[in-house]
Amino acid sequence: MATTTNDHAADIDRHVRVYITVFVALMVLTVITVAISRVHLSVPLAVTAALLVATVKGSLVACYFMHLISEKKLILAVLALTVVFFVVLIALPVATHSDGFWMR
Amino acid sequence: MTQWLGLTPLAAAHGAQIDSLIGWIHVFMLILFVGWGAFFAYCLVRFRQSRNPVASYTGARSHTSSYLEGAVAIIEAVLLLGFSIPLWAARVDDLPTGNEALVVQVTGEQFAWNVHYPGPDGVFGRTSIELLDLQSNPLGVDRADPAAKDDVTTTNQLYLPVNRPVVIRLKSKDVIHSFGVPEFRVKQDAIPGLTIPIWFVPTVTTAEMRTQTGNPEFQYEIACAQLCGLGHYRMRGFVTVQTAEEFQQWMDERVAAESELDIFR
Amino acid sequence: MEIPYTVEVRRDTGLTNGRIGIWLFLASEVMLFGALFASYILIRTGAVSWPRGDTILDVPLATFNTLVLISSSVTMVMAWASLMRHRFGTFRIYMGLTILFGFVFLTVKYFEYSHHLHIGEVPSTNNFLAIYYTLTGLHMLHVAGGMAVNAYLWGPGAKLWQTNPQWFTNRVEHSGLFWHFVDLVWIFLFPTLYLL
Amino acid sequence: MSQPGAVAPPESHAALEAHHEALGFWRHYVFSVDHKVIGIQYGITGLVFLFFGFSLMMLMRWQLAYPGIPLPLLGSLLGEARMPGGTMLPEFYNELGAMHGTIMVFLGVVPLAVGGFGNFVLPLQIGAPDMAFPRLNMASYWFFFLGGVTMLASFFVPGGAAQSGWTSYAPLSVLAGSGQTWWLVGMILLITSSLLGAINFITTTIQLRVKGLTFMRFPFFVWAQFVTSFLLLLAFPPLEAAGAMQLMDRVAGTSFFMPSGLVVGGEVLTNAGGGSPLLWQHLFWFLAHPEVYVLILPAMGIVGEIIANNTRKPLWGYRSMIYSLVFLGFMSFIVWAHHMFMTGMGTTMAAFFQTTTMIISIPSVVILTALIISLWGGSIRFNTPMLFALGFLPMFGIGGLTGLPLGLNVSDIPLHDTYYVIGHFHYVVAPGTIFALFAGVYYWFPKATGRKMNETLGKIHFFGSLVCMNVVFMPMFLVGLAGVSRRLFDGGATYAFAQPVLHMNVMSSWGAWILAVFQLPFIFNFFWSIWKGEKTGDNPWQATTIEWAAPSPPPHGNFLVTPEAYRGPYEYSVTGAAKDFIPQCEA
Ligand code: HEA
Ligand code: HEA
Ligand code: CUA
Ligand SMILES: [Cu+2]
Repeated sequence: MATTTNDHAADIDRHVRVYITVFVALMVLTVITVAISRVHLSVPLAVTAALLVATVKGSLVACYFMHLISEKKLILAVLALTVVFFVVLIALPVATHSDGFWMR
Repeated sequence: MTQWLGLTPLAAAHGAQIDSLIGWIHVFMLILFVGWGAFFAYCLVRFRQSRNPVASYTGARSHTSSYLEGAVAIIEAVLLLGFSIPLWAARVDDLPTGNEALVVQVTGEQFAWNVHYPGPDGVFGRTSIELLDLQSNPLGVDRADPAAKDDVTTTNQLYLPVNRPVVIRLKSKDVIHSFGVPEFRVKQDAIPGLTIPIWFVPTVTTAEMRTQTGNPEFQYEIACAQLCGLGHYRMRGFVTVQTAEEFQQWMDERVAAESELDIFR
Repeated sequence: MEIPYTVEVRRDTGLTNGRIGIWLFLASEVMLFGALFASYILIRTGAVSWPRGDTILDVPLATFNTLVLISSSVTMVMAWASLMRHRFGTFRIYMGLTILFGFVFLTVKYFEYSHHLHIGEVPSTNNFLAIYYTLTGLHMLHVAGGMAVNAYLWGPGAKLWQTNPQWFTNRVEHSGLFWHFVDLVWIFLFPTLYLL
Repeated sequence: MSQPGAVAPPESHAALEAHHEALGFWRHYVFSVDHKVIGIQYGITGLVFLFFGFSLMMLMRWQLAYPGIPLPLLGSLLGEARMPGGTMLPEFYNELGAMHGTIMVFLGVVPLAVGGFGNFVLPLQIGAPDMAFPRLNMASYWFFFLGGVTMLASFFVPGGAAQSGWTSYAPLSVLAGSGQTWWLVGMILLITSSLLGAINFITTTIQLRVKGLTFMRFPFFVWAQFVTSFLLLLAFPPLEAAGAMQLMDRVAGTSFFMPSGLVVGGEVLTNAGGGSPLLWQHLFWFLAHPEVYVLILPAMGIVGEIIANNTRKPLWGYRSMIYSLVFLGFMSFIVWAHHMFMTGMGTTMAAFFQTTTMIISIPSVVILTALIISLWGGSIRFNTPMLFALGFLPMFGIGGLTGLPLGLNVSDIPLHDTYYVIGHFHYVVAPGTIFALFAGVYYWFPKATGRKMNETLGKIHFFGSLVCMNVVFMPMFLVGLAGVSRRLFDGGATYAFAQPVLHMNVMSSWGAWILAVFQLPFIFNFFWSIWKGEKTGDNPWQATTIEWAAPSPPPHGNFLVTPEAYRGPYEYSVTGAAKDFIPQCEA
């Protein structure tokens, strides 16, 4: 558990190396995503690519900077619940579109 | 079977199914309420402290309640799958097409219902918000459009022939309204930016309803059901259901009148 | 009166109060931004035409800002790691950098905004700008909020290090979680608004 | 490292007293961080708002019963802008309606049920010394207070308060006067308050429960609050987002909820357009359906406590009740569109939301059934809290059952937006939730003050309210079945089809006014008992749960000896035991 004082200094050093790696990865991915957008792909492809890269970046931040990878089950459970409802929220535009839709 | 619930008299073909669903579900609710209520009342009397000074740690042992809850679930499932879902599908998926149905456009605005018939050619003329004028042309019908020549518009007066399906294409100019006619068992929000169709078959003419209810002044009323501002309470329209001949006659007169007006425009 | 588990973890959950609290808060934030993203998707898919972000917005500037925010995230986590190594001086430097990066971000954002406002691109111009201002505005509020907390922890709040280093480290960690989340939101905002 | 479940060593009673004195009046009673003081602040503010919301409704009920007739006396006091010559204007009616709904839900019931009872009772029931974040708790109250003040102030802005219903449907709300902006700001404050509260409740429940108090030993009330907090945490933010967007639409002229080509009063609007009015509804109901369960779950929790206590036996089917509660909470996020059946839904979507609505009714049936079966074999004491708790059951039954025809969208066609809906939800919130809240007030009053409320006055309050509530709301079902729309300034008098049921409006109104009279004994009783009520010991109801082990009123820090839980919450009438209850924390 990362917050307790009995962490060994070596542990922290390893963490720090991970942070630096993640940092570099994030920088590279940012450049990549901008580069992709320059290539003018078709819209669905561009969206997929951009979201894919963003998801990877987001996961890196969440897993390593926010230590989700070694987080307690309880927190993960709360977040899992949130993700479920988040998905419902993201489905909400679909619901809105197919509501009152018959003849625009 | 729904007399006891005090619904308004019925005047549309699909309404009987709605009414019977409402009737049955209320019977189901009553049974539940009386059943649970009787048990509840019995417990209150039987297990009052003076009668039963020492409570039982375990209480009820039977599993009847699980079966009852299962039964409630099953009945709900039957009402849902057997009635509600198919009936709703019939409402929204089986829109009558072709010439069989009369198509009318009804546009809500604060606080009136604008009715627009395509006229004999069956084509709605172009409308445009630039042409709109509250007094003379509330729908902005473009009379220069050939299809609009024979269009008929009215305010707050919807004329319908009996026993012929009508499709009402609902729109709104400003805020959300809701088109409800209790006797037809229809209700649909009119949402600005969208055109939403509803359909039904009126089965009782206004004249017949007057004899049936013994009220010589009877009229079908369009009641706005969605809060739309300070005049929401008086956003009332009227529906007149006539025989096919009467309706045709009315339509001819109006078409003539509208095209005459046109000369002066 | 002492509230238990403010500093120490509770053994059966393995967590401190603050840690649960901050994660719950972030969960609610996910729903907040989720609703805005959902609205974005709806408005965009329903639109007759939608401008590509880079035709209106300045991508190089935003790329720079993305890099700045990512850097601030890494300095944030380094600030916490410094406390874990009991190096208070390094903490001060990293935390200072984090605040500075936040400040750079806001400054760039300020120039972006004033440019758009200047040429008459206001929220009511079209729905793209409407959602752009709403999403980035809300995000900026979060950046500002995070900076305020960080500034407190850098300045007056740091006194706690003397009396209760563990507690102080926890606070920095929690503030960091929030800061990373703000970074995470931007990671999604950047492509959705600027690149697509 | 601390031991599991270990709590800070208790200070001595005297030390605690000294601590009190040192705090001074302001820190002790106003800007307090003590969960009990905050709970009481929340509770009393909530009660006052409930009464205020009720008063708005009594004004409206005059207009509904006697449309167009000047209101004697009071009418002329409210000013020409609202009631010229004592006759209400439709604008004012709409203001009253929107604010009645908003105040009752967001400023009355939620603060009383969650802020009040949650704050006061929950930490005590889990044996905690306070909430996990006392200062956040105080902030939560003051955000709520500010939100309330904003809402009240909006009555005095030009054009009056919000008048687009508590649902604030766009475009109407976007076009409305400045009161709507105040409403939105007020809502954002209230949402912030609820979020802070929710975070605090969840953390407190997970972290500060005493040793031995596992989740399956929680009192039902704790579970109810726990699930409620998750609803608040995850359902409220989308409304906050929607509120921000509506604010943008109103203030910055954006078009999130405004479609293109609107023509208002003959004028073509020049906004960008392209927004969706339905988006607002979806976001609103995404919150507001879970919100109705926020109104009912704490109420069920209170009723559960009181029934167990006064039947002197454990709750029947405790486990199935908990599972139902959790399931109910989960499902409440995916039924929202049953409020929107008439917006033009296709078959698939309608089928989905009808199905989830029917599914969600089952756990309610399970909980209610378990509560009723709990009576079987009991030794029932009919004190005032128990009467209100028992009253809750059939009243919630009526309200819940009438939700079923609304949930099937074919039967919802004639019923949607009529008084039937008003009847449905008032049965669940008024004689339902409000009765449960009254029950809670009578039940925990001795814990908060060390004195009992008067039983005779309580019984007058109960029976009077029970009769009146039904006189007010039962006729609404008939009015609704007859097809009369809600939110009508004249109660339907414009419409010919409504004429046969108009007399019922008069009946409802008199019911409401007499109901108000029956609240007077309660208000008197409440204040009188604070100073003059019969003194009680720490555990006047001989209850098992942990809050009764604390002194009445509990000192700062709550318990003299840190309690520990040894058994389930409701060990009443254990066979072979010496007395008919074994406290949860008795070794
Ligand atoms: C506390 C609040 C609360 C609760 C618990 C509920 C519970 C339910 N509600 Fe209700 N509802 C509201 C508050 C609530 N509602 C509000 C405020 C509105 C209107 C909002 C607005 O438009 O302004 C509304 C509107 C509303 C609608 C929209 C109607 C319309 O606008 O057309 C629908 C439709 O599905 C619905 C359905 C249901 C259902 C199926 C339940 C089910 O969960 C009910 C399940 C319960 C039971 C089935 C009862 C079981 C009990 C027994 C069987 C025991 C009987 C006991 C004895 C006899 C002792 N509700
Ligand atoms: C929690 C929610 C709640 C509660 C409790 C109530 C309670 C009541 N409501 Fe309300 N109502 C709504 C929520 C609620 N309502 C909503 C959301 C709407 C829709 C608004 C809209 O259209 O947008 C509505 C609409 C509504 C209408 C329809 C208006 C219309 O459509 O035009 C009517 C009509 O009669 C009505 C009546 C009443 C009455 C008579 C009560 C009575 O039951 C009130 C009884 C109250 C009490 C008994 C509490 C008294 C308090 C005390 C005694 C405490 C005092 C103590 C101290 C100060 C110590 N309400
Ligand atoms: Cu139109 Cu109400
Ligand atoms: Cu609902």
